[in-house]
Amino acid sequence: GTGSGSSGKKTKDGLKEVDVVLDWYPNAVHSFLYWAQEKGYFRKEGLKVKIISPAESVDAINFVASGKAQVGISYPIDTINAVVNKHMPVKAIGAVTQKQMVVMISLQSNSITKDFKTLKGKKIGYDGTNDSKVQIQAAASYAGLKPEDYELVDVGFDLTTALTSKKVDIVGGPMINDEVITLRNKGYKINVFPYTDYGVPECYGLVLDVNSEAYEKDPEMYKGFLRACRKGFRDMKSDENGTLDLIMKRMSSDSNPLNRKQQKGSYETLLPYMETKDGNFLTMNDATWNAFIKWMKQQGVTKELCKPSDVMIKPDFR
Amino acid sequence: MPAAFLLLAVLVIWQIAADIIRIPHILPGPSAIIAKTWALRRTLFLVQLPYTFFSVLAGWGLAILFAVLLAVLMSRSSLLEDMIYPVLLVIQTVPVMCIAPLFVLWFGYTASGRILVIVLSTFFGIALNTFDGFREVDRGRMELMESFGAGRLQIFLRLEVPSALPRFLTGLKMTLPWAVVDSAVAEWLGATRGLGYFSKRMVTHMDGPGVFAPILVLCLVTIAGMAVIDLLDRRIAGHRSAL
Amino acid sequence: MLTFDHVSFQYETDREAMFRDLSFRVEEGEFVSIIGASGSGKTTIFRLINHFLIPDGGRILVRDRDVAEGAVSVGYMPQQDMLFPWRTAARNVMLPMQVHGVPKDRQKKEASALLERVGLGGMDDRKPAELSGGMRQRVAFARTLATGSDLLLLDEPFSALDSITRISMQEWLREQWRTLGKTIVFITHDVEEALFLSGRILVLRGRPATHMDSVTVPAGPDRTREMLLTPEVTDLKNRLIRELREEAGR
Amino acid sequence: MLTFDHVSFQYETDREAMFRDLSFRVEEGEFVSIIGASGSGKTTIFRLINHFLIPDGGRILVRDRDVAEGAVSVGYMPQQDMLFPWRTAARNVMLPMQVHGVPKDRQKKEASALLERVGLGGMDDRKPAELSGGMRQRVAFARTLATGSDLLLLDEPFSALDSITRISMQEWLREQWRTLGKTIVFITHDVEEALFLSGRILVLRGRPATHMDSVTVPAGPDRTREMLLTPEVTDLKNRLIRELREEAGR
Amino acid sequence: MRGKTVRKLSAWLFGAALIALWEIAAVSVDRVYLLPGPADVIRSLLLNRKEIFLVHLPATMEVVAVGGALSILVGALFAVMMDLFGPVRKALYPLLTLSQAIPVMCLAPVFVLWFGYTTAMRVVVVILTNFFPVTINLYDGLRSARPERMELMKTWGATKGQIFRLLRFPSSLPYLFTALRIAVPWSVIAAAVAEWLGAPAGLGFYSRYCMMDMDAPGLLAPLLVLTVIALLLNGILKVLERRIVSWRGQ
Ligand SMILES: Nc1ncnc2c1ncn2[C@@H]1O[C@H](COP(=O)(O)OP(=O)(O)OP(=O)(O)O)[C@@H](O)[C@H]1O
Ligand SMILES: Nc1ncnc2c1ncn2[C@@H]1O[C@H](COP(=O)(O)OP(=O)(O)OP(=O)(O)O)[C@@H](O)[C@H]1O
Ligand SMILES: [Mg+2]
Ligand SMILES: [Mg+2]
Repeated sequence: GTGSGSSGKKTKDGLKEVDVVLDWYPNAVHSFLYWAQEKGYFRKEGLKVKIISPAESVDAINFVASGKAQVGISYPIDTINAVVNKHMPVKAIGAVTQKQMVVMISLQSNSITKDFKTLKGKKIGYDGTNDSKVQIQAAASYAGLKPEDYELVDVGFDLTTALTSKKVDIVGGPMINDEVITLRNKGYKINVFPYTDYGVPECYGLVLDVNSEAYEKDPEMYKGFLRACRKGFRDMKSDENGTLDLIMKRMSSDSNPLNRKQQKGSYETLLPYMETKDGNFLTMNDATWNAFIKWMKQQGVTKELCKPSDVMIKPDFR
Repeated sequence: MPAAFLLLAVLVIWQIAADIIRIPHILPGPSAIIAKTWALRRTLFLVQLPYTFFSVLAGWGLAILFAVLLAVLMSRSSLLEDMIYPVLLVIQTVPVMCIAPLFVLWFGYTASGRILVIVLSTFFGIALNTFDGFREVDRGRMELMESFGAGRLQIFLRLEVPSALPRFLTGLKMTLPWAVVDSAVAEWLGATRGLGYFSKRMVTHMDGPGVFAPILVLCLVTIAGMAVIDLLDRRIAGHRSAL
Repeated sequence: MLTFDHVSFQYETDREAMFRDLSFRVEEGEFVSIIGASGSGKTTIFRLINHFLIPDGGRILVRDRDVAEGAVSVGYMPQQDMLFPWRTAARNVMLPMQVHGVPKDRQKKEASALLERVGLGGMDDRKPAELSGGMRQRVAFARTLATGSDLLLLDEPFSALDSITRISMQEWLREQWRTLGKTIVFITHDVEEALFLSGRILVLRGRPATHMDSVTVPAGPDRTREMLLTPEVTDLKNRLIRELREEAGR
Repeated sequence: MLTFDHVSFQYETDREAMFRDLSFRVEEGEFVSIIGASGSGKTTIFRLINHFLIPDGGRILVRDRDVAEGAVSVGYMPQQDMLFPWRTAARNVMLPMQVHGVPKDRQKKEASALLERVGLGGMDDRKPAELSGGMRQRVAFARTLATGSDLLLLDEPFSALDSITRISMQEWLREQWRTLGKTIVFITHDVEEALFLSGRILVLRGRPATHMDSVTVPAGPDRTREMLLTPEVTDLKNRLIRELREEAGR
Repeated sequence: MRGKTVRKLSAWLFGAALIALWEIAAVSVDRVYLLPGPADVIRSLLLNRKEIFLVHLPATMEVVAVGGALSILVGALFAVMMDLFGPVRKALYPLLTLSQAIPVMCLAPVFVLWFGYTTAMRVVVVILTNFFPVTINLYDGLRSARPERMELMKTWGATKGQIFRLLRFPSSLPYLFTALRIAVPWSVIAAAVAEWLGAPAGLGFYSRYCMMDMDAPGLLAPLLVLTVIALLLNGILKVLERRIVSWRGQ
């Protein structure tokens, strides 16, 4: 009775309902969805899309797996974990960003150098999740540090507090398009260290996850969804001011007040991440997934290997 | 009077501490918080407060109903007590925060999930106090009622309820702030509005005064609620010390 | 009306049995007093009748029904007033009427009348905490009468009253008994009171008590205080006091 | 020892004043009884002495010190026993000694002795709930004596006792008074008790009460029960009862 | 005796039935991440037993024990201060209430600032969430002491401290035990929540870890351990309570 395979109800006017659970509060990275909604691209595909912001980032996968939502925005590492370790019926169908957005940051005053040699004896804050821990350890060992050279400190979910209250010297887990910009806007001088600079394989930052059983039943619906998203992204890319207006009009509200300056920074940071010269928006390739799957197994996050097709679908939605 | 004085003292110390530490997104001073509350007054009081207030009323109201029901059941027979009490204790030991993801899976981001969070965090205190109130009904008065040939319902309404009332009110006093605070927690677990949600949202903006402004409103709600309960306490539980 | 049939009882935490094979009867319409030393078990008898305590052996019948079968409705006045502190005097008196479903307005009127009768007119709205010891006892007495029961069990109802109020209460109680034909069992430690009020006196003695002496008061139903001064009654009084004293000496 | 100097008092929720300009004195070493109808204000006098209530006017002196100046230590026995339900009989009696810092072993011994004396030998470890009404009253009485105070304020201390136990308590109390030279103020509603025990009887009458009749009992310090039968005492008794009756009639 | 065995047995059966129901529901839903059954949870517990019992359990127990004990002390201290000193009550009461109206999560950064990610920080969180039930209950319990008993103690010249120790505190014990029975599960919860704010180890930490890992049975396994601990602590309390406040309802 949990409706795990459900592919959405139909509304009165014959549209299919699609609930999209975000990874985080609505912000610039989600503009393509709002453009698609604003311009009626979803409607043209016969879809009625509802955007839901989550309480916890894991909600997206959980909702999709249990059929409570049709699409969820999540991370590849979580998607692979869900499929391989938890046997949850989810798969990625498109990449929102072509590059990882999670980084490590330190205050410049801590003078942690790019080569990480200065990390010795320092405290590294992380959010207590396995994902972060693994990425930090991988990055550190890439820089030639042994686990006993530094101290990992679980700082709960509040990474910025840990950093700014100087209880740790560096934190792993902030997003390039969010905390980084917020801290800079607050006047903090910070250094940013992308994991990918330290041996963590490049992968997609955010992906669109769907319920794989539901996908089998109605692939056309999801393809339509992706088509609309792509159109939305085109608008987002071509019209910075329009996008910022849209953000301030549609995403910002009494309950989710957004700051135009902040979002502008976020937007500018994001565009090169969402589409690169190697990959268009939403596209994914086996090699990238394969490399990441292997890396995860190597780090002991997953117990076994899997094929890229176990964790993702490449719908042909032209 | 002493209350106002102490409050003032605390505020002053706090302000000084905030000025010294100068990390406003972690420890904003009271002046900044008050200014922020004023600046945000429209959204805080007209948009967020009604939303939160509804969950508090609904959640706490249900908790009271449920708690009294359980207390009554448990006080009727020791078999029921032995059956129900451990279950309550188990429920009570599970931190809502921990099983929130499961909650969210079961209920989604609906009001029922949030209300359940409040119920879970407050019913136990009320139930236990009320139950102990029932257990402490004076034996002599009980015998007297029985000698009148009073039925169980009569004894319940005319003796047990008034006898347990002071304890029940103690339970209310104890859980009121929790009902308020857990409405905020509940909103973190899934809501797109409300004072708690708003506060959490401001954390990501590193906007310290913005984090505490809704909390200030929560505090005001609590104080108002406390005043009402204290009034009730004086009115209907004055016989606490005559039992 | 009331029968103790070979009743044995012992408090769980007590070393000695309280009653062993104790039997006595109170007929319908009788006014019986129970006297006995402090701690001899008078109150215990009442608590057994009300089935608050369960005898170890024997049967207790009220109106020919075993009290174990279910609640018997009696007018019981406990030794401690047991007023409900959250109710006013009048509402305390109304309590048994409420239990019996008497209409509200009649409750009020009757409660007022009863309070008036026990000398507490106009005190309807006082809380027990605002009454003197004797006043509280009178409220409790009024409450007992408000049960309207035909069997009254009164445990030292007048012990906190000054002699004048007490005499007036006694006379009124006898009046009630005569006109309404109630059965009254009356615990007292005052031999004179027992002599004036009751047709028969039961003397509770011994530990464990195995029987109660039953003494008929040599005076008719119409009584005056002066009758207490007749030689027969004086003799009886002295005899009872002597008996009790012997008991105390043991 | 005790002086009421033009004391006025009214309960806040009461319509009428209780006392107006009431004055009386009790000398050191006296044994004074206060009699009066139920609700006439006897207990109120004690509560005023203890400064639980604050007079609207006038002064109350104990040992020549105004009671308003600070707690006076007296041996007060309230009308309701007010035993502590979580303490055994013996530990209830030990309470005032504990307050006064008497060494533990002496506390125990004295409490036992006192309980023995009030006829509760061997009941040391009983909780109040396991005692009869009269027994509880005797524990409270023993507790009052355990204060060792030279001023005892006793509020109907024997009202729940049967006549035999009561007589024995009365005799013992007089004995204590005579040998230890205590000052005793004794509330009772029993005129005979007042006559037997006290050197002087204060009669509380009227509302508001403006003065108390003081009646000296025509009998010496060595007393026997028979003295109560002398014509003077009988006359006095009848006079007091008549006075109280008039009061009640008003 | 037999009745008690039957009672215990049926209570256990009831518990077993609930668990069985849960298992049935879990099996029929058949999605571990949606509704893990007891079997899944226990399996997960056994699988990670080393980690849970040797690393996380001791870490949490330290916080529960220290935080729990301190919160009771702090809570009691507040209640006592409020009871003894009127102005303190007026000043403290609203502040304490407010301290409860602020979500721990909002204060967490401040705590981090002061204490860092240390055990001290977690202990403070436990104290903050847990002292309140103790304060409110104990304070109301202290107020439930009968004023008449208090007056009595004053007549013995008892100091405030003695009145508190000998009367008010014992009177409040039933309330205190209620508070303790509430505080037991709450200190366990608070410890878990505190670990959410950042901790190197502990059952709450482990549970959150599993949550972010979408491991539902793993999320519940440590909670199961916490529950068993709470049940054990509660059992101890129950025994204590039965011994200490046996006078409930008398
Ligand atoms: N709950 C109890 N548990 C154990 N013993 C009890 C209990 N209640 C009373 N007793 C004992 O039973 C005896 C009789 O008590 P009861 O109250 O019947 O006396 P009583 O005749 O009414 O005395 P009094 O005139 O003093 O009221 C006493 O010795 C008392 O100690
Ligand atoms: N707390 C109070 N508030 C208002 N009135 C009170 C209060 N306590 C007593 N009274 C009134 O004061 C009067 C005297 O009470 P008090 O207790 O002194 O009487 P008493 O002489 O001791 O009577 P008794 O012999 O019945 O014990 C009574 O009329 C009573 O109603
Ligand atoms: Mg008795
Ligand atoms: Mg009195």
